[in-house]
Parts: sequence; structure tokens; C-alpha cells
Amino acid sequence: MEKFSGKIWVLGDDIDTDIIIPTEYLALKTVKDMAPYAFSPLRPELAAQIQEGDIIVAGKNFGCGSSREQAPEIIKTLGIKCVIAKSFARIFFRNSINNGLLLIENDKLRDVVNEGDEITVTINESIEHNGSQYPITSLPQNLVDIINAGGLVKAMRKLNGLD
Amino acid sequence: MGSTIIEKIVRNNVGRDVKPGEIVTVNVDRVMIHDIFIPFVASKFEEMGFTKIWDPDKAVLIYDHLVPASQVDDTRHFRIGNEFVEKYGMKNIHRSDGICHQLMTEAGYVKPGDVVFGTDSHTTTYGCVGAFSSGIGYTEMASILGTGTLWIRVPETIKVEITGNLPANVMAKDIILKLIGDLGADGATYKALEFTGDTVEKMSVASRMSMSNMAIEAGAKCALFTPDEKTAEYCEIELTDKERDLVGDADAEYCRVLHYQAEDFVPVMACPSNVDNVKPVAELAGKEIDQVFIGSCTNGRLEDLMAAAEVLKGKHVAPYVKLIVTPASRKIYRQAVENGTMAILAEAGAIITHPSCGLCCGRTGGILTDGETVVATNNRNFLGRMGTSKVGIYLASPKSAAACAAAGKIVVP
Amino acid sequence: MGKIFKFEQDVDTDQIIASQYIIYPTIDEMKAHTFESLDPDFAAQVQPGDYVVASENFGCGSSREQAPSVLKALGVKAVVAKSFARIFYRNAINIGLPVIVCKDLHENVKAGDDMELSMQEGVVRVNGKEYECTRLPEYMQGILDQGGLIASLNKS
Amino acid sequence: MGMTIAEKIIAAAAGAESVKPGDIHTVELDRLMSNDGTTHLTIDMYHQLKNPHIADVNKLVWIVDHNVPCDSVKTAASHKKMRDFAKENGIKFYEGAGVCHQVMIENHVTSGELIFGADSHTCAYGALGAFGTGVGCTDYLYAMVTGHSWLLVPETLKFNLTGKLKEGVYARDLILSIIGMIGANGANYMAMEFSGEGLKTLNMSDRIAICNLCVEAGAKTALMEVDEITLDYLKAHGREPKYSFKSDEDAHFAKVYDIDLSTIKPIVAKPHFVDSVVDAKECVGTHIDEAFLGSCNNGRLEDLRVGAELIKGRKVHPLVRFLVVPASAEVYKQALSEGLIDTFMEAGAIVMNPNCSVCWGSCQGVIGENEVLISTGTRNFKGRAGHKDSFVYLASAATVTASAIKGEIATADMLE
Repeated sequence: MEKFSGKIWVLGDDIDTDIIIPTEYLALKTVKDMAPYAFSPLRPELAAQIQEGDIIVAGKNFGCGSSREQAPEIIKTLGIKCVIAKSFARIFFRNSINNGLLLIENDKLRDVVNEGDEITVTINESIEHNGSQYPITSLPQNLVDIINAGGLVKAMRKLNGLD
Repeated sequence: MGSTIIEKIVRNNVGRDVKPGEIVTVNVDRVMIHDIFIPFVASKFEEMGFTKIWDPDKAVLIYDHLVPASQVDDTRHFRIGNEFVEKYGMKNIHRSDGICHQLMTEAGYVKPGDVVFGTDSHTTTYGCVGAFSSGIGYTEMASILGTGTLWIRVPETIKVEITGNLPANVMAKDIILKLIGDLGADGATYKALEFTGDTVEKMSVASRMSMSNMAIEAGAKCALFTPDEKTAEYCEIELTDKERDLVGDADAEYCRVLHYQAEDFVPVMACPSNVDNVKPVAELAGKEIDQVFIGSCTNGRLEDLMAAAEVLKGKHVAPYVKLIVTPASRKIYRQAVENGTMAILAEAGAIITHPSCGLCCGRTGGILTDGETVVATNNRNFLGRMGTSKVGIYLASPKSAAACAAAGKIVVP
Repeated sequence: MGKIFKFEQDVDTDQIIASQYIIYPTIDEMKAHTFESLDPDFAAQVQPGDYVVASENFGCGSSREQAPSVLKALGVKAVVAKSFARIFYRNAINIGLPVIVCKDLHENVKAGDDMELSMQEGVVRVNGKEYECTRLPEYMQGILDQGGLIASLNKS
Repeated sequence: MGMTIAEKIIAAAAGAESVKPGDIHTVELDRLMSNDGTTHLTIDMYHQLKNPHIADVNKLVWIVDHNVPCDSVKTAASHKKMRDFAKENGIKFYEGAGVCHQVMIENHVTSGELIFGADSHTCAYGALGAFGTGVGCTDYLYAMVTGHSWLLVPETLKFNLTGKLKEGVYARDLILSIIGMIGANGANYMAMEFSGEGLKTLNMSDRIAICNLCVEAGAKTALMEVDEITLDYLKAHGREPKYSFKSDEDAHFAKVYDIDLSTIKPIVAKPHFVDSVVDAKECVGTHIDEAFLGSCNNGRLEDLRVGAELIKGRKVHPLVRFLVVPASAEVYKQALSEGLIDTFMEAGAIVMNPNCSVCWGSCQGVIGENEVLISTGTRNFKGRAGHKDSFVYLASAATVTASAIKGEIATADMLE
């Protein structure tokens, strides 16, 4: 099973899509242009601090609000390897998988970690933090396939014999 | 063991019994794309390498957010949409007939038991006729257009039973607002809502639509009503046995059951800036307002306009207050002309626009500024949704909204 | 001395400042969009003391006072044209932006030329040549001299 | 020496025996109209005055009509400023009641009045024999504070109308023809006066359309002789004339044009000038993206009837956006009761609330890059209806409606 480690950023409950990317920046041309403003209503400095391979750990209802697909695209563009939350809003969950952003549901981790900790994720198995293991429900194979393909567009290109 | 409505719909679609939590691939009966997302859907579709739509007749394109255009780049969406329709042989396109969710049911695109997806979070609306419908992003829409299928996780169901007779000044909107207040903004996330009881059985399809439309504001995946004779009449069909069977079985498993007595409901409003911040209108009475908006896929239907007209007949909108009326569809507009509703609203001083999303999507249609207060019949009151972040948005029923317009302040209808 | 920004005939008020901007709360917020469709760089390039030179019927169209106001706010010293549309003319005088009729200037100058205007003598000087201008009626010169119509209100 | 109508109104307003072109007079104003295009700036200037006050609040009428319903937070702030000021000072205030000039003519203007409007198409009031002229907000503020203003007495051009417009030809074709003939500055600083037997054949709606567009020839004002039609209109709206002036026999006119109405043909003004007029037939076949029936120029009941009659039983071309926007709430209500609104809705038109709409081109029905609009609005300047690289053709309600049906510029006689 694929295994990776990363430094974590810790966020609270109900991180809505307007916090992930406020409407006023949605008109910018590309997701790359929008990325510096990610999480700006809450933590304006955060986008600049995130490093490739970092992990977000959040509370419940992450990604609630509108169906804007830019939200997961931006998180991915910032280099976030995966988001671990107590729960995810439905449309955000789908949009993330489709854009190849890994989401993991776990209702205990958020309450024991501190920002800056390092954790290790073994996909479909567990999260390791300070020697403790937190099991993760395995994602169905079709979703793993989409993520592994790098998102739905790439998966479909493969299906159509293009890549 | 019995099944809930959503379990039956999915079972009928995939041809075997399913249980909540399971991931299955469904065959899609209909999809809806609106003008805001068509450029993205079109480019993703081609990037994926598809050369034809799996079944062009099952796709519907509706221009509603940008009608009429308010910014110079808006018509680009129409141009791209028109090209897409032409290139892939789509026939179902509405360029100025009203709001997508209204047209999907009104124009007969959705039938009981159908599995439908749309590029809009309020796609939950079609549960009013017993269809499973839900909002998705534009990338997934592109893949459905190519494959005709989508994976879904079978949701658990929350049953909401309402019995008894509603007070005269209470509308379906008051019920759904109260429910969202009770459930909270994520109280139904991933879950299906199922409405039952003699109160909803007595409701028109239009009223049911207001409720299924707003289910997303509690996070729900879908919100379902059992198809009945009213549904059949609305959809202009005869119900089949399979459709009649779309009822939650007595021994079905629900993750939660809520019961409400209709007589207990009072007019309520969702206060700034969360849909679950719900309070009785009586507690808010007296607050001065600047504008009233009656319209949207939540409450822009004939019965809503008629309810407003009944309140406003022989009265006039209060001085310095604007009443903006945006019917949900061309058909509704014409019916309201025909039965005299429009004349009453016009006489009362309403600003009546063409059917479209209007103010609800916050691009035009009555934008407000700092310190202003609006009472609106639509579905969201998020910070900044209708102008600056210092605009107070109160969501209400058409009856409450009309009464406020006449009074110039919040009043109990 | 100021530089010439040259325009042709029938420059209407929508070209000077388009409808979508005139509703902006203040002239300062609008001025960056001056002449946006005819010369998108105008607002960035014009310096205080520069001139707008045009042919016939400058400022035709709407009564929006924002048109002369954005020119004044950008520091345009005067508009010199073969003729002006009347509402623009009146508005310009009222806000204290000199509008000068000069029949011969337009054909004989090009954009970027240095120009000098003497209102008192009623002449403009460009490239070593002098061009005579039509003098303002005394009444209007009076309004200009006191700094526009509002200034006269504050005096009385 | 006799006087023209314009001279008589100025003389009365100046308290002078007689006036002559070129004189500058201080005049007492009867009415002051302002709309949301500039009022926010007027208010800002008002607050900067040393001694802010209003000479006679009863003369003021403020109308929100340009961006209705409101389309942006900036517009909303401007509207709020205007609404709050009107409320505080007791100024007659309309919002959403229709285009300012139509609202003024329906409710306020009467013959012989001298009216400043902070909008160039204020010259429309000449249809009722009133001297209406467009001014900027500084002029407006000065008049608001003092009750008077300065006015240069204009020369008058006389248009002596004879004959009758042919079937399928409208007042709008007439005024566009006149503007084409005299040019975009052909009446600059002047008054345009219309009289003659031909005038009697034109109803009030025709007359408003004619006077309204005179500013596109540069005119300071437009005036028509007061006659039975004027008096009937005033009476029906519960008003009396202030004066019923006619030009004297020996009045001086800068020029007199004789126009036989029967010679007028359907006209189109091509992009980007109102005086670029051609026979409508020359534009037939030009692709269009949008059509607009409305505005203070051509959004009255009579215009809607013309459009509705043509489109009844037909459909708007699927790729054309056909905006129908009544000029006022009164017009809307009448059109509703006559069934015109339903006819347009049945045909697939987009029927908007009474307001300036795409004629003003900043918020409703704006057109995109390289798009083409055929319009009954007042102007076809470059970028007027949206993108700077877009195109506006002006034509009558009949030509606009026929084009909306065909999907390209067409005249009404081309409909099967």
C-alpha cells in the first residue's frame, strides 16, 4: 500500500468554500492565480506557508457551501497531499476525488494533533501519529482508481485511449 | 427488511438490492447544465477525449443565471453553449424560459424514480416528484455526458413526518426553514430526507418543491416525496406500480425520524447570515426593511405569486421600499398574467422582471449595499450573497415577504 | 507647455467615460477609464497640463457631467476642438474646464506635439505656429474666472 | 419682431418682454428632473456647499431608472444615497416606475414650462410644448439651490411637416431621417420646432419619439405647437397647460425645412453614429444577436402594439435574445391588460421591468464582443450597449420586431 508522511496544518469545523476561496477571487483567470488567496478570510498567511506534501487536518463539515470546483483544485495546487477531516460536505468530497485530491475521514485525529506535527498515512489502512495508529475506512476501488489516475479528466482520457 | 425511497430508486436503477454506505454505479436518466458552468463542462468534456454525448436527448442546457446578461462577458457563455448544443446534437435547450430547476420538472424532463444530476447544488429539487436528484461539479458532469453513468454512495435516510393542518399564515417554506434550523447546516450531510405524513400529502407539488429545493441547506444529498396523484397530474403521466411503490416501507431502516405537528408551525425567517439561524417572525417584527424579493427556484411559482398578490391586493408597497418579483418560469409568468396575479402585483408597485435566477444568484436583480435589509423568498442568505457583507438577508415565505413589503418592516403575515 | 492627445470628430460621451463607470461613487474611481475604448492608455499617460485636441462635435451624446469631470480630474488643461456639443460645453464651463473652439488647429497638429494655450490672448502655440481661438462669451468667461458655477454659489 | 416658441418660453421664464437668439438670460425654472446616472454626484457637491439648501423642493423630481433592478454594490450605494436624500428632504421620488422622461411626461410636465433635466433626452418634453433641456449635475445643483439658471437663447430650426406617414412607417423613421439629413451636430445649440398640418397626424407617442431624439442632432431643445392632441393628453392626465405658445408669423428661424411625411421610408441608423442613416432595405440580412424594443424613445404602448401585432402567432428566432422593456409601469399595466405582454412572452421574448435597460447599456441585456444589437433605443455609439467592439443598429419597433423574428435585420413587409 502507498505510504507517505507530511507536516500538518490544523483547521476547525465548517471550513466553507467561501473560506477556501472567496468569491471575489473566483474571477481570476487560473487556479494558480487564485491559490495565494486560499483560506484568506481565516488565515491570510497560510497559503504562503504551505509546502509541497503537507497535510490538512480539520474538523467536521469541511468544504460545505457551493459547488465551486475551484475549492479542491486550489488546495491541490498549493501542494497539499491530502485533507483529513472529521467529515466532508458532499459536493466538495466528490469534486476533490475528481480532481485527484485525496480526502480521508477520521473523527479522532483532529483532537489529538498539534499544528506542525508529522503524520504518516498508509492509504486505505491507517494514519500514524506519535506512535498511535488511527484506522481509515478504505475508499472503494473505483475512487482509488480516479485518484491514482490523477483525477477524473485523466481517468476519462485513459478510458478513451488517449493517454 | 424494508427499504426507504432512495434505496428503492437505486435498486430499480442498478437491478439489485442496495444498502446505505454501499458505492454503486447508476445509469443516469437525465442531466441538467446551466449557463454559468457550460463553458467548463464543454472544455472538460473535450479534454477527456469524448466525441459524442452518450444520449443527447437526456441532456438539458438551461440559461438562467445570466438572463438577461448584466456584464459584457456573460454572452460568451451563451455562445459556447450554443456551439456545444450544435456540435453534439442536443435538442433540449432553454435560452430564456426560466430557472433550471423549475423547467426540469415543469417541462417534463424529470419523472418519478428517475436518477438525475445537475451542475447546481439545488438540484435536490426534483425529489418533489419522487426523483433522486443531486448537485455535482462540472468535471463529473463532463464524464456523465461521455459515459451516462456516475458512482454514488447510497445514503442513509432521515424520515420527516408531518401530520395535521397548517395554520393559514404558514407555508411550506416555513416548514423547511424550521427543519433546517433544527437539523443544522450539516445535519443531513450525505443523507436523504424523506417527507411523509398527511400534511405533505395535502401539499401541492409546488410546495413540495420549495422543501426539496432547500434540503441542500442542511447538507442533504436528496429530498424525496412519494409520487401520488398530484405528482401524476403535474408530470402529465399515469403512475406505474413501480412509481407508486416509491414509498418508505414501514420496516425500512432510518438513521433518524423526526415528527412535527402541522398546527405547531409559525411563520419563520432565516436570519443573517446562515440558513439554519431560524427565528419566528414574531420575534423579528418591527425591523425596518429596504427591499423585498419574491422569486427563485425556491419560491417563484404561481402559488407563491398568488399568495403574495392576496396579501398585496388593494395595497401598495411601502414608500422607499422596493418589491422585486421574478417568476420562476415563462409558463408561470403567463399563468400569473392570465389569472390576474400580475395585474395585482403591478398595481401594488412591484418591479416585475423576466423569469430568471435574478437576485438569488447575486449578480444583478436588486443588489444592495451596506446597512440595507432585504426580506427574500430564495434559499441562501450567506454573507455577501446579495451585495456587500453588511447587507442583512432574511429568508421568508412569499406570504411573509409580501406582508413586509406592504408594511416596510418585518411583520407577521 | 503640455502634450497633445488627439481625437477625431463626434467623440461622444460614452467614449469619454462609458456607462458602466459613471455610476461609480466618485470621479476619482472613474477617471482611470477615461477614453477606454478609443485610447486605453490615455488615463495612464496623460499628465497634468496636457491638452485634448479634437475635430467637430466633441462631447456629443449624454448630459453626463462625468465626461468633463474625468478630464479635469486627470489634469487636462483644456479641450480644444473645432466645435463642441452643447451640454458638454456647458458642463465643462460649469466645472471650470476650459473648452476652446479653434477651427484650424486639428489638421495641423499630431498626437504628442507640445502645445501652449493663452486664454487671455485667445491663441494656442504649437510647433512654432500660432492659431487663433474663438473667445468665450463674457458671461461664460465670468463663470470660468470664478472657478466654476459652484464657486459662485459659495461666494453669494 | 415675432418670437418662436423657444423664445417665448424663455422670455416668460426670464420675465422679459422679448428675447432674441444669442442673448443670455437668467431664467426661473419650473421643474428639475434628475436620475440615478448623476444624482449621487449632485448630492456630494451639495454637501460641500457653504450654505446647502433647496430653493423649492416641489420643483424637484428624482427618478431611479438607469440600473433597475440594481446590478452592483457600487450602483446600490449610489441609489441608497439618492433615496436617503430624497426621503430626508421630501423630494418627489420614483424607483422602478419607468424611464425618467416617460414618468415625467405622464405625471409632471405641462405646456409652456421650462425644465432642466440631468439627462440629455430631456428635450422629449417638447412633445407637450415644454422647453426641456439636458444639463449636467453642476448646472442641476445650481438650479436646485437657487431656483434659476442662465440660458443662452437658441436659434430655432423649423420643421414644417406636411402629409402623412405611410403604413409601416413610424415617427422614429421620420426623426432618424431628419437627423441623417441635418447631421449629428446639425442643430447644435439650437431649438428644433415642429409644426404644420403633418403634425396633426402624429399622436402623442409619435411626438415624444420625435422630440426625444432631437439631442442626437445636437439640439438644445425640441418643441411642438400645442394643439388639441396636446390638450387632450394633458386633460386625460389631470393637468392644465401653463402657456400654449405658437411661434409668431414673423418669428425668425435660422432655417425652415419642409418635410412631406409621405416620402419617409423605414430607416436604419448604422453603427456607430445616429446620423449614419440608410434605407432599412440596405441593412436587410445583417446578422443580429439581440433585439431591443423599449426606451424613452420607443417603449410606449403604441410601440408595443406594433411589435405585438407583428409577433403574434410567430416566434422569436431561437438564437436571438429579444428584450421587450415597457417605458413605464403605466405602460406595462396597460400592455398587460391589452394582452401585449402575454403575446411577447408567448413568442419567446424576454420581458423586463420598466427601466432604461440596454439603451443605457451598463447592466441589462449587455452585448458581448463582436455582437450585434438592433434597437429602438436612443443611441448607437461605439460600446453603448456593452463590449467596446460591438455594434448597434437603430430602427423602428416594426423593423426591430421583424428582425427578432428573422434572426437578421428585416423589415416588417418581409414577414410571411
